[in-house]
Amino acid sequence: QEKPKPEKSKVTLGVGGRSTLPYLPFSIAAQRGFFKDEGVEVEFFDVAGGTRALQAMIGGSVDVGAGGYQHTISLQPKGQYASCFVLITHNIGVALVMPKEKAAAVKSPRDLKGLSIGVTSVGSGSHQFVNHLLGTVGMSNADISAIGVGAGPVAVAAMTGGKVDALSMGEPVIATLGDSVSVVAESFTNKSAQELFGGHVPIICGYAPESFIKENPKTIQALTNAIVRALKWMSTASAAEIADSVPPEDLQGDRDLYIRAVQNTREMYSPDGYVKDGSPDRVLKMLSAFDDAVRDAKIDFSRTYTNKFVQGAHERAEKK
Amino acid sequence: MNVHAGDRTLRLDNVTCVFDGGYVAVKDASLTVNDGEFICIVGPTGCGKSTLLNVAAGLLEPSRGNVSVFGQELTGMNKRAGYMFQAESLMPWRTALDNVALGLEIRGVPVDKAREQSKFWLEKVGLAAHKHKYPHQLSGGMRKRASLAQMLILNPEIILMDEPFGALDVQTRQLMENELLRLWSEDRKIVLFITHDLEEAIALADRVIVMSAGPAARPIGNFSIDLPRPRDVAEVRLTPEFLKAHSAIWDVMREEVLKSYKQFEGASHDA
Amino acid sequence: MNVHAGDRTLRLDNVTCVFDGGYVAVKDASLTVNDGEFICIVGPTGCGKSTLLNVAAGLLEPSRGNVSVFGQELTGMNKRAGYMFQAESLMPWRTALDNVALGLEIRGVPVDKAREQSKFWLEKVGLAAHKHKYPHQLSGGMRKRASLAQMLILNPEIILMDEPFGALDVQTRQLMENELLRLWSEDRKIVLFITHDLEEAIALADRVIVMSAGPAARPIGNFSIDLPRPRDVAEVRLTPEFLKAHSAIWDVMREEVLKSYKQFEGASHDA
Amino acid sequence: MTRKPSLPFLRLCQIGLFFFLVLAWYVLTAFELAPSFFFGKPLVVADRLYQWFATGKIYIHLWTTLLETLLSFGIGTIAGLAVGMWLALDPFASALLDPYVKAANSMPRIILAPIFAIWFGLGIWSKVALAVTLVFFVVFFNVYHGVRDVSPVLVSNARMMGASSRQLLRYVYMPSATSWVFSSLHASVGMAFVGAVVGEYLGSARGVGFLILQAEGVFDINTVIAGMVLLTIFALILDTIVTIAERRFLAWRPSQGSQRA
Amino acid sequence: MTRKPSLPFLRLCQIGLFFFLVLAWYVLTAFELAPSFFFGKPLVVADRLYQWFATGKIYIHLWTTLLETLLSFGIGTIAGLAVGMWLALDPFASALLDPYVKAANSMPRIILAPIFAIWFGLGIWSKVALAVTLVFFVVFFNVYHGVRDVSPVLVSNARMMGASSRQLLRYVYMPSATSWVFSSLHASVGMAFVGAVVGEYLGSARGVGFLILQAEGVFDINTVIAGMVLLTIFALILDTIVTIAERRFLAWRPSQGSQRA
Ligand SMILES: Nc1ncnc2c1ncn2[C@@H]1O[C@H](COP(=O)(O)OP(=O)(O)OP(=O)(O)O)[C@@H](O)[C@H]1O
Ligand SMILES: Nc1ncnc2c1ncn2[C@@H]1O[C@H](COP(=O)(O)OP(=O)(O)OP(=O)(O)O)[C@@H](O)[C@H]1O
Ligand SMILES: [Mg+2]
Ligand SMILES: [Mg+2]
Repeated sequence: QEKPKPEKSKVTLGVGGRSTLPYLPFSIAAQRGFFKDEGVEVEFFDVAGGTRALQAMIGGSVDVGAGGYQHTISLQPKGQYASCFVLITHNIGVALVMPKEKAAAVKSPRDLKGLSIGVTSVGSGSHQFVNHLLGTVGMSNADISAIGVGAGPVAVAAMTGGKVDALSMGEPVIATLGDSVSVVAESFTNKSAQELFGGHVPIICGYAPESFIKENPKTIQALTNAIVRALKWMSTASAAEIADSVPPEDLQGDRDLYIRAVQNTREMYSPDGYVKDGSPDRVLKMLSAFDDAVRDAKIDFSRTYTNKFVQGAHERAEKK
Repeated sequence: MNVHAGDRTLRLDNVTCVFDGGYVAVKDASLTVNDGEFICIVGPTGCGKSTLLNVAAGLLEPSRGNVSVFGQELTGMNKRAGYMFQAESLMPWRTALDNVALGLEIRGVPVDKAREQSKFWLEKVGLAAHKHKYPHQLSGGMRKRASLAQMLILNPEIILMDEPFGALDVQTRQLMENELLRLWSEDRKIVLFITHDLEEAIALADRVIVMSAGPAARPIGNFSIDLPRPRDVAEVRLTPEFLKAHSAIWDVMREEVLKSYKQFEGASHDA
Repeated sequence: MNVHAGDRTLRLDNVTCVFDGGYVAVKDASLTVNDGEFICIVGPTGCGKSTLLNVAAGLLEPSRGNVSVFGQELTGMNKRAGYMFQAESLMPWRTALDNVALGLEIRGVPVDKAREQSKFWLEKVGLAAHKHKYPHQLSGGMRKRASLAQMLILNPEIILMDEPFGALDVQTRQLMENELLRLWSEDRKIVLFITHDLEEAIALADRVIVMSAGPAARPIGNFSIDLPRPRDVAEVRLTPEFLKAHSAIWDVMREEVLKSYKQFEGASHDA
Repeated sequence: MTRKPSLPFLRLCQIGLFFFLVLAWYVLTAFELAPSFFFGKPLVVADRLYQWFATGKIYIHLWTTLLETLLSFGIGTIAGLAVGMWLALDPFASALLDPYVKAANSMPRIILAPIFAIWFGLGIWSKVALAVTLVFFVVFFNVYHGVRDVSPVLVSNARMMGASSRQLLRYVYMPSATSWVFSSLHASVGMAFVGAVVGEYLGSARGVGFLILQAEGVFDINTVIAGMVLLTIFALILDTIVTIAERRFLAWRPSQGSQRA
Repeated sequence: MTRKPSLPFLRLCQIGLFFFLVLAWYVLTAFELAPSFFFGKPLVVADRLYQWFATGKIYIHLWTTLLETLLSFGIGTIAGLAVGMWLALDPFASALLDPYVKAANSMPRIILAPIFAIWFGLGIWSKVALAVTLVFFVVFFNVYHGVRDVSPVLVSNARMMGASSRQLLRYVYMPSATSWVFSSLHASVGMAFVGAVVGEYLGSARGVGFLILQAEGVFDINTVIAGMVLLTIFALILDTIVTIAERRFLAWRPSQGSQRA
């Protein structure tokens, strides 16, 4: 069966840390040749952080980007429009951990009062997660002090060295810390998502400027096809299989650690790529805590995402 | 030799130089150098001889008064003049050869040719054997001679020299002096020559100008030297005319010397 | 005055100085300066006088030969000596006053006191009125006098001077010379004095050393000057003994002069 | 080469240029000739600055950044001076350590940031450390070369006066290298700010860099620019202090104004 | 002040120091006295380096980074020289632009990265631009001060010989400021590398900085260190070239070796 030829055979994709776990499906799609099967060649531009990826996209340095769905909302008050065309993760994928002995004393988020909590950076998903926790018991971010510690060795050192009381962090930091800490709250699993947020939250997605989507629908479709295929493949593959499907240098750090981290985050990934109706509201609510501009603005959710391409991808897959 | 119709003089009119801080080095100094004249300026150390030469060169703008060169008022550099400085002025990053060639290079002469001429001039000042040395590898007297060659190679219409031969032994100095006189006699440039050595001044000059002691120094004596030319600087010193001129000038200088003495012995005239 | 039992001489033994590039400036030069002796060194420009003084000061290590000071072989700096350099050596960031005070500050004298003494010495050299000027604001001769004061203030046991008075007018020079002789006569230091002026050498020295022309220069003449002391440098020049000494030394120098001439006229002895 | 311009005229030109630039910025962004998403809008930036001070919210951040900057400027300068002098005067140590110094200078500081965070904690000291690595090298290289540029005659003269190595340093090398040092200080004022802000940017809880990072997270370019403007103003103030010190220390230098043009 | 050490002894010490440092690193991380999680392990780092070259995977990255470095070093140096000379010799322009230059120098480059990405894309040119902003200022400040440090007598002398402004530049200012320029070049070799790598780190598809960023994402500290080692080696090579040029250009300077210690 012939495929519709994409408008652009070469696409540049801006990613804020390709080798990190939230972007795993992109690596899989690339590594397993899914993009090639769709007739697009994807060049990854790795940038330092999600905001950078989006900036590069708005500035026209890359065609499409991958990063937090929240950014598409933050953009609107600035008069910029980008839409998410495929969802990658639908759980925040962050855990709040504390040293074992201290963790025992924390029965509810209320007990976090006055602690210093390490987050990847202020305003990031890991910070929002903490704020949401506080919000559930009527506290605010003024009740704790959040410190940006990055998502690398510093985070680990800050925790093990006692420079922060708690750490709100994704993988592989949690897996690295291993047994020395226990989890106070987490948002990897669907169960916790239900408890904390009342459902899934769109987190990482593939997005593109509205204009690009309008002009290159077939290209976007091709990208979506490949990524949805990767998501589906991941939902059935074992952690070890997944580990073998990423660029080998990604495992050079510690393969076992990588597998453990993948294992922990299995439920973080969307199995199908759809942004569920109503879930964007949850993001907006979290975001409003930080972003005055968003709080005051009217956000048009219909311009922040589209499920059209994901749907197309599923249809195509079924036809095959 | 003065066949030109135009004004070919160098004139300083009522030049006053006040330095930052209010020190009046030179006050109301006037001086006219006629075409083809060789003038020597003598005076006590620190009186303002170099200052006056800087003014004539256009390097220092007088606080009052003005300078005219060949009838035109001087603004900016004096382009007709060559200046041999009292302070070290060789480029430390150039060998003696390249230092002497510099002026020609600046005038656009190809480097090869400039070097060739430079070699010729270095030989004249006795530095042929040291042409590849950098200034810091030359002795004090050699540096002076290189500076001399550096200036003469450009054949300027007005020659300004500030104690050029002070660091040379008597023999070398006489060689240089004779060479200078020979060059000068060929086409009678204007020469303004500062020296602290009265004998040298008389041996060389058409006219010797005596400066008063500073501050507010100015020319106070003006002596024509009527010794016959061409002169040999070693021989001329033995003539009675020379001795006469010497004692005449010395008389004028004595007063300044006395002022100097007073400065030495008395208290400082300083706030 | 020589009441010390120990050896209080400055000796250079077979000193040879070869510079980078293989130029032999001084070869097999030997020189002994006895306690309390005032030695003048004369010689054609560029022969190696400054080089020899640098060796005596311990600033330049001879390629061969050695130096001994008061019986001890010199390694490193000559701590007993004061050196007045031929090149500009005032610190450009210090006023005349602070430049002269520098040596005392280095010896740990409190700044106030050092300045007071410095003022005294500046007056001696006639710079009291210019004590707050920086070196670039001083005239050439003033800088030399400041250097002189800078060295003398430390009252060194051995005085090394490299053409100290070359930039001064005759009157100032004689003042300085007399001052130097007076200081020296007070406690008879060793003085090694380089000059290109034979008359100055004779007027000042106990002994005049004549250097041969370079390369491979060395002392070739050694003349005791038996003029009575104390001397007045202006008057002593008129005595018949002076003239006799002058012509005797001049005879020796003539040969070197001829060599110099040859250098000037002939080809360079250069590869 | 040209005559020294008169001061009032100069000030006029400076102010004119400033207004011209701001106006150009205003016009370009107002008509979206330059995307205001990236370049902000001058009036909004001004409002941000005003709000910061009006609400007093800025003081803690500004103070943090200034403290970091001053500390790193001070420490970096002193360390650069000390090591520069040492290596310039000790040829053995210089030859031995030379490759290490140069290697250290070529290390991307941003990658070192995590290690500093581990060593110095997450407070101001890790930022200071980062900024010091920038300031140090600029000062070091200039001191090193400045000391080697000292006239040998002056050194000889001081040594003949009996100066010890320490005294040579104090009386000859340091004053002689002063203009070199000041040249590097001008460059390092900027570096100190850059280091402090980048340090904050990579992880902190307060400081102007933190504000900038926070604003970037929500694409609030106006706040980012407001932060940079604030930094720039303080950098210029610090630089002015350096210039005043320079004038004082280099008062002895022949002014070029006294020479004729 | 000490005597010049003999070359073989020096080399011995250098090699000894190197091995000592590597050994210390090895021992400390082998026994986890220093956590290998942060400091890597020398043998693994060596293996990474070997693999890179054995598989040839590194060349494209290395070449990219080197190209960026060389371009920014070249452009930054030339621009710094030109602007430095210009402002040093034109007091009006200098007074007018001075605050802007200093403001620009105090801007955290990291924040400018997005703007460079817009203007120059995410290819090599945005990295070059970033690195140029580092190199430029180091060179600029030194040239500026170097030119002002020129002896007024030398300038007067050249002007009396009839030198035009241009010729003064060529025959007096440039040679006289050479040691200043080289001092800044040593500092800027490092800066050029830093700029290129940071630029890559902030967003790129290849280059050593890109490799480092990838490795950091998966906690592969050994690869990070391997990248830094590689950069360092090339920085030292480039610096050696600068040193050779410096020796050639400054051959005229009195060597301190000829003076007695
Ligand atoms: N830039 C300056 N600032 C202040 N005073 C200065 C400056 N330049 C020169 N002077 C002063 O001007 C006077 C004259 O100096 P000048 O150099 O002309 O003397 P001179 O006659 O050449 O002396 P010498 O024979 O010693 O060279 C001196 O008192 C000197 O201190
Ligand atoms: N660093 C050096 N490298 C090479 N040659 C040098 C060096 N220093 C001095 N010379 C040479 O050594 C010789 C003697 O120099 P020196 O300065 O001792 O002469 P001098 O007798 O003091 O002359 P003057 O009376 O002119 O001062 C000169 O030919 C000079 O070129
Ligand atoms: Mg003079
Ligand atoms: Mg000499």
